[in-house]
Amino acid sequence: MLGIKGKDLTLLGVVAVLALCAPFILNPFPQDSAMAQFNAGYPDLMQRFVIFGIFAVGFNILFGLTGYLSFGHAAFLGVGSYSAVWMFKLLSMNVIPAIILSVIVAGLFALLIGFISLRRSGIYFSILTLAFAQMSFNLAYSVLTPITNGETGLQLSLDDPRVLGTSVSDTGGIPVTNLFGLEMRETTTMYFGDWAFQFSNGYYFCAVLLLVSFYISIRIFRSPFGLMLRAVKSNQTRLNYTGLNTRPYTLAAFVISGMYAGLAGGLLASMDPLAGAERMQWTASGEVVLMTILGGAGTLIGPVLGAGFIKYFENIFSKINDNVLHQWFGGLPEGLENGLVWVAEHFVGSGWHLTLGLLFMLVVTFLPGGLVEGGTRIGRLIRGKTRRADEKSAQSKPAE
Amino acid sequence: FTNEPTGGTVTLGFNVPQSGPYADEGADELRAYELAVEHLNGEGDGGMLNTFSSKALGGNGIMGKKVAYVTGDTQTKSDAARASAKSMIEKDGAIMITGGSSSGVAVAVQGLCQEAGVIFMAGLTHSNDTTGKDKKANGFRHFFNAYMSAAALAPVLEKLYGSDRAAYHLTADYTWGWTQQESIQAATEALGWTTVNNVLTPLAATDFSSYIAPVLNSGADVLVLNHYGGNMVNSLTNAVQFGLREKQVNGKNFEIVVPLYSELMAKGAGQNIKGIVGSQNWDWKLSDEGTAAFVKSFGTKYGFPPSQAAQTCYAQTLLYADAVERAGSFNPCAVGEALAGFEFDGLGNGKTLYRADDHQCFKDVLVVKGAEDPQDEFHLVEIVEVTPVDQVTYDPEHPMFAGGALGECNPGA
Amino acid sequence: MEAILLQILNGLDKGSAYALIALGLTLIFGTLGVVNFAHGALFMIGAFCAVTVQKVLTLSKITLDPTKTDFLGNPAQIKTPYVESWFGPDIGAALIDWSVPLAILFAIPIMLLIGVIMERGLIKHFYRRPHADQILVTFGLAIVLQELIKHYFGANQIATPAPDAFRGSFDFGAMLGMDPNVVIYPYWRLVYFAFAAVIIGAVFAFLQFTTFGMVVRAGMADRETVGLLGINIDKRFTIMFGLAAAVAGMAGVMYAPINSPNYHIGMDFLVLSFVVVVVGGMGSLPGAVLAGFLLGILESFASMNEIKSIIPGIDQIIIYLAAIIILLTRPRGLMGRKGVMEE
Amino acid sequence: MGILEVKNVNKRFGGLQALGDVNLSVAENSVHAIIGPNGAGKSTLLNCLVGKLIPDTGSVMFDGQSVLGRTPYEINQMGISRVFQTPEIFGDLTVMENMMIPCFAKRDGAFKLNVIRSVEGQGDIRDRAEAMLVDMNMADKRHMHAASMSRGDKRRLEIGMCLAQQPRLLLLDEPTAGMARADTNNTIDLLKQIKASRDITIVIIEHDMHVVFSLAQRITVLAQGTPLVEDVPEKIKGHPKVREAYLGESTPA
Amino acid sequence: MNVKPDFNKGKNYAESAPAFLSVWNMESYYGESYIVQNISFNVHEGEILALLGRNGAGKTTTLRSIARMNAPQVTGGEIWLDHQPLHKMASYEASRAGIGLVPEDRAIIPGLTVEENLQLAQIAPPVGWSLERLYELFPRLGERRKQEGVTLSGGEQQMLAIARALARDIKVLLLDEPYEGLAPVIVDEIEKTLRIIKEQGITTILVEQNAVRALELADRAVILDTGTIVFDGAAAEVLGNEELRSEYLAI
Ligand SMILES: Nc1ncnc2c1ncn2[C@@H]1O[C@H](COP(=O)(O)OP(=O)(O)OP(=O)(O)O)[C@@H](O)[C@H]1O
Ligand SMILES: Nc1ncnc2c1ncn2[C@@H]1O[C@H](COP(=O)(O)OP(=O)(O)OP(=O)(O)O)[C@@H](O)[C@H]1O
Ligand SMILES: CC(C)C[C@H](N)C(=O)O
Ligand SMILES: [Mg+2]
Ligand SMILES: [Mg+2]
Repeated sequence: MLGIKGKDLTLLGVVAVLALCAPFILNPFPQDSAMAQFNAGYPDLMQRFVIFGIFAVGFNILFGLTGYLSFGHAAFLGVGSYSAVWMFKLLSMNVIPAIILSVIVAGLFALLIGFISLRRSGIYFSILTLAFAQMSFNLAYSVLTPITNGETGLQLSLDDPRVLGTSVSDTGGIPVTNLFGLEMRETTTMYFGDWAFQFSNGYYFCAVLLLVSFYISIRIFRSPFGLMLRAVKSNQTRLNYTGLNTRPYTLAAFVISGMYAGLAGGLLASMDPLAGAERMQWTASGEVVLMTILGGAGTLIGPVLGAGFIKYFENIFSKINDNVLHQWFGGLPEGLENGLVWVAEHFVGSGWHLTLGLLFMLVVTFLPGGLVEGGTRIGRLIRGKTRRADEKSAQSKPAE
Repeated sequence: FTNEPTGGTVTLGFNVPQSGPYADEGADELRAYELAVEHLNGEGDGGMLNTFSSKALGGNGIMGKKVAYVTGDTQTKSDAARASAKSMIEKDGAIMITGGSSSGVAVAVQGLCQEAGVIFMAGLTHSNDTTGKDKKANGFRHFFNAYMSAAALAPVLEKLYGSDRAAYHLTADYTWGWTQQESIQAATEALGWTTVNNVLTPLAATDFSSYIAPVLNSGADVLVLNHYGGNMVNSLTNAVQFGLREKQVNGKNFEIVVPLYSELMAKGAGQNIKGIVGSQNWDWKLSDEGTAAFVKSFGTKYGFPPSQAAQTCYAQTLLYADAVERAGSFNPCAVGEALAGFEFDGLGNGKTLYRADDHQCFKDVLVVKGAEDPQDEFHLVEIVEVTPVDQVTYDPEHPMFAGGALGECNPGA
Repeated sequence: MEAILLQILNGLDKGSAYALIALGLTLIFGTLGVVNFAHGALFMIGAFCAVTVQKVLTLSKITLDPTKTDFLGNPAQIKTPYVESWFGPDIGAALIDWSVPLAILFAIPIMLLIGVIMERGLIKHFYRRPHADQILVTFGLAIVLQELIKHYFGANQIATPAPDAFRGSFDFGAMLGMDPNVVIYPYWRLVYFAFAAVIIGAVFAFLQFTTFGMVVRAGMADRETVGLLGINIDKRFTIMFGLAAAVAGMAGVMYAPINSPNYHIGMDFLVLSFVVVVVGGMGSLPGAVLAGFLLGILESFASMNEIKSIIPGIDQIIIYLAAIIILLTRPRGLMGRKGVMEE
Repeated sequence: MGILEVKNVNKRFGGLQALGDVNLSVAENSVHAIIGPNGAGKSTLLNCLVGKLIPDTGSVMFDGQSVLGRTPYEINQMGISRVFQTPEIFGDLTVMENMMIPCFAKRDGAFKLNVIRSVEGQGDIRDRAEAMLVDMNMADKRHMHAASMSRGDKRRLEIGMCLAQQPRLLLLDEPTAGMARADTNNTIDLLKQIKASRDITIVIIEHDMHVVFSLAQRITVLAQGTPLVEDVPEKIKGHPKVREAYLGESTPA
Repeated sequence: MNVKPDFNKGKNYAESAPAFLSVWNMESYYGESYIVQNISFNVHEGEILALLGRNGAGKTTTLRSIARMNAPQVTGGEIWLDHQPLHKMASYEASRAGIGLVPEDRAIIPGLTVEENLQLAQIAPPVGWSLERLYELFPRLGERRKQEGVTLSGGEQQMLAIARALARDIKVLLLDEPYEGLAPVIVDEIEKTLRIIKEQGITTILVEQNAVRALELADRAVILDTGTIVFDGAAAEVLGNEELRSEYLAI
């Protein structure tokens, strides 16, 4: 089906189900329970999960397949966002043209930077991309303020010209991003007893694009092109002496992943029409690297998991304060309660970075293949130890 | 309207920098917010509720609903701040967002609140743009701004350093730096000073020596550091290292001015800050009864006096609650109406007005100076003068604030 | 002319900071093959060694003075540093004044220890892992260290002044017969420059002229074979890591008076020092030093008003622009060796 | 005119004259062996033919066209394939995938943006790779990770990969070094068989005289960067200079 | 039949002469692949043992296991060298105990000159031949002592690798395909060297594809096939055994 089969099809199916049911899955706790803090099923975060999922999936096409570690991919995300916001300001609040422009501009930008950076490999390539991205960031942050609105970020305003559409909505506000009239920010809430589930247009729009992106990424992984990219990672010398020009392959991979980043940037702006320069900073480029490695570089699903993991901590853990902690441990004796709160507050709220840092270390130390490997191990544990015995006998068969 | 509170509680969103260079300020803001919530819910000693000129608040929550709050990390990035604010609105049902520590972030979050239909009480932001070209109907600012700093400083500068001075500006390259520099340049030139140069410095810079080194030879005899936070601590430290303060230029002592000051910055700069003049929104050493009440409850709870960041955030929370009570509704438009043009006293800044035209707060501004011989670590700054509000008031159409529109209030869905 | 001299001086000084950090980074990078994103954090910890020593020296005995009141109206507390009451006010004050240089003595063992613990506890498991994994784990560690420091010392900068004797500046111009106040240079920066030169020289000599250095160089190229020759390379790598940590730490201690440290100072330097290392050429110590000075001076020049008026914003991108140009014209940076970290 | 014409090629490494005035002409459809002591410059010469090194002076013509100034992949696309002295294979890929890549290169040229179709679907490529694996006697290893094979197997794989491209000129740098005798014999047979079934020119560097004398039609002896003699195998075997400098006394015939 | 060798009583399971190096029930894995499958053999002091077998038979794996390299992982069995338990050691300890390996890729260390490569071997105790003596044995190395090791030609690198092993005081020399890629004259030379080394009383395990040459040199032979031992006996016996020759060595 769809030109993919077996495990890949299953994987796509799983991702589709997860994405479509995310509002339920991410909100497992009743609204007023103490655990409600851990609910992640609200539109903004769900959107971020899938958007950064797209970003990471695209990054993985470059890094996972070719091994080229770009430290400047956030630049394409940023460029995508700026393009989209400009499209909203000048043309229309419809997200389609904005996203198309984001992808195109990011692709062109990637073509330029990739063309130059790919003349080098290894760490030299990484630093070249980093340098380009930091330059872009610094330019956006101050020098190019007329285009980017500097530190504040590019926003919509009441006097945007907007050729196809109005500058000001009927209610006197700034019009809302939409898909042919379907407002992105519109959200329907469903109640089941104590549970509340939010269904947002914007989220589903992003989720569909994630599925498309994911599908394309599967196709790329399984295509001859994908094979060539893995060959690039494995041995460029051999590839060259086999008559293949590695440069266009890597450049194509670079541009494709740049376009994924542009799409992610465009979507970010479509969900919330603001483009901040920080999203081009090296820390943002580093974040997508971390997402990919954390999830499992070179695997299909890993980057999406990694993206979800990091965004969850950033958004959920940072919001747990000692007020909430006292609520949780409220039932316990005073001394114990204070003790637990004291310990816990180091890891949540403003300590969320600490938790994240520790988790990075734990995951990479104990699961070298990232979260995906964790999954595989659990799977293996469930299926029992029979495998190993099989392999043993297979290995000991005469080789010839 | 958005997030209309239906149960027995009402949720406020405190969006402060918990990481990044302003994290200490964020922490102090958060302390103040917690204190404010306590007082609103009738716990503790009531703090400035007792001195506030409006008596609408009774210590029983807001309109009888208990006040709850959520906190978030802005990371001092527009993006992260907006994400955090969005989650407060979407997930936690926050009805008002407040906090922040950078003008860029404040403007970005203010835009979000306008679109989402909640009230934004700006917290720490000092750029002219927040209530100038980027003003929004749903946003209110208690903090003073760059223009006011300049207007308050100018007379003091004239008194201290005379009217024949040549100034060299180093300016952080973003919205706050630009408006701060523009304001102070205009104000000092009005005194008769000349401006030798204005050099924009990258916000990310940590070592300013290459910007400081040419200053002495430029003919300037005053260095104005339009820097805040780490930028200011580092540039001032560098300037002192280069011996600028011991030099004589044009037959006068070389002087350094830091238009926007804070106690936390003074701590970072250490001895270098001694005798350097700047402006503040508020200081715990003021002697009015509002200040005394606030310092007492804050100091008792946390063991040290509050910063101006804390006072600003505390006051804004009370003001919001009070406006809801007076409006009799949580509807942002009703609250906005109650706040616009509201005049009050007793929150530590003397008589204060929330101007309806731009939602900027007008009150007295402090000119301060680094203490020469601080008695302890809380007395690093001493008050030079309390500049009366009239002197810092400007026309809403003043060119530094022109452009942009307040727009209509948005109650949201 | 004076302006150029001034900026060269400035660049030298910035360059020594870059070079010192890049040196440690490239030591670990070049010898152990580990991309250490926690190196900035080591620099930061060094700076906080200075802060700690200062704090310890100013630990004070508290007495109440009923004649004065504190901010809550209670009797004011009078603090006298213990060192002053033990050694007398003069020696005590001098100790406090000299806290930064004293901190070096404290920082060396601490940093060696931290380096050794870090290598034994974590890094050694990553020698054979991909660079990407190394980045992730050391970045995680950097965050953890940073957060711990933030937790104990707060997020704000903490003033750590140089001894009084080194405050103020030195009029180079006047010495060379120019007008006074034209080419001035702070004493402490001169100290920093000299300090950097000594450390750099010592590290070079150590690696080039000792057997230990040869073993480490060999081990970096092929640890398996070195093991075959009966050498316990792990032990030497541990020492090497400790040394690199100590270099970073000392660089941090001495830097504290130049910029009051905060928990973020390491991250601020991290990216730039990576650029420096790579521009210098992976694994090349002289390259790192050369690139450090080169980029430092370039950065200084770019912030000259004369240049900024020609190309606005150049000071914000010069380092990256220079890095791009250098890497495009010299494939392995200024002095990189073939094959190191190119895969 | 031979298909490969090397004229006056010189190459220095610092103070070392690795190649000095090398002239070599290889006739089309012949097997030409280059032998010589270690360090004589044999591999260096091959490097100059495939674009890995650029000679300081001289010319290298393949089929009437100069290869100098072309990149390795362009030279390969002209029809020259090379097996390296230390195996260069795609260690991270399976044996099958290793074999498919040269088949793609043969079919699609130096670059084709083939992102839509799946590798699975490329029946023709699969069949060719499979056939080549069978020829190389490696079919049962097709799912193995190439890096985890023994050295001899890696080398066989590499030869197979080069043959899969059906090159016009095949350059072999010690193809049977480290190979088990049985596989050496298989390789000799395979090369003979390919030689017989289609037009191919082979240049082979080898220290195993059994291989050299089984295959070569002409032999060039290189010593210290310059050709010492060039002749048919029989003459070389008995050549006193060659015996002294290279073969030694105990050479098996 | 596999009995743990008993050094104290001077007896062991297969031969009457006392074993100097004894491999007992050794099992080695690369990751999850079971490569060396429970093999046992003995080497006597001063003899040359030829370890033969097809590509992939596990010869290199066996040598690496004995030298205690990080990969493969030895999961079972014991290795004793002159009463020392090698199986409990790390590779550098094994080297100090007297193991010298000349690996199949020679592993000359980049960035170091010929002389430094040799000096490196003499840092850790026990030190073997002096540099002068090594240069006497391999004059070509002496000529090139200042050249970077990796730019040597293949044959020279092989000499360097052997010399480096001898620079340490070794009891057992493990040679992994020392003739590979070498000109016939050089092979002769190295063979001569091996004889000299044997005269010094150094025990050698020689892995080689050129089985005839190896067997002519060796006292005894062990033939491996897919990780198990299929022959263990006198070298001359292999040369005379048509079946063994054709089945496992194709000669
Ligand atoms: N990149 C290089 N830099 C310096 N010297 C080199 C380089 N490549 C080869 N050489 C030297 O050039 C000479 C010829 O080397 P080459 O590899 O061509 O020899 P060869 O004939 O292939 O020998 P072998 O049979 O041992 O493989 C050798 O002395 C070698 O040390
Ligand atoms: N690094 C590795 N990872 C996984 N498997 C390996 C690895 N190295 C070798 N093997 C496998 O172990 C088996 C034995 O390999 P080994 O190198 O010991 O063979 P060998 O007898 O030395 O062969 P050759 O004569 O070709 O060198 C082979 O099947 C090979 O595929
Ligand atoms: C934190 C604020 C008081 C000042 C800050 N620099 C701004 O942008 O407004
Ligand atoms: Mg060769
Ligand atoms: Mg082998």
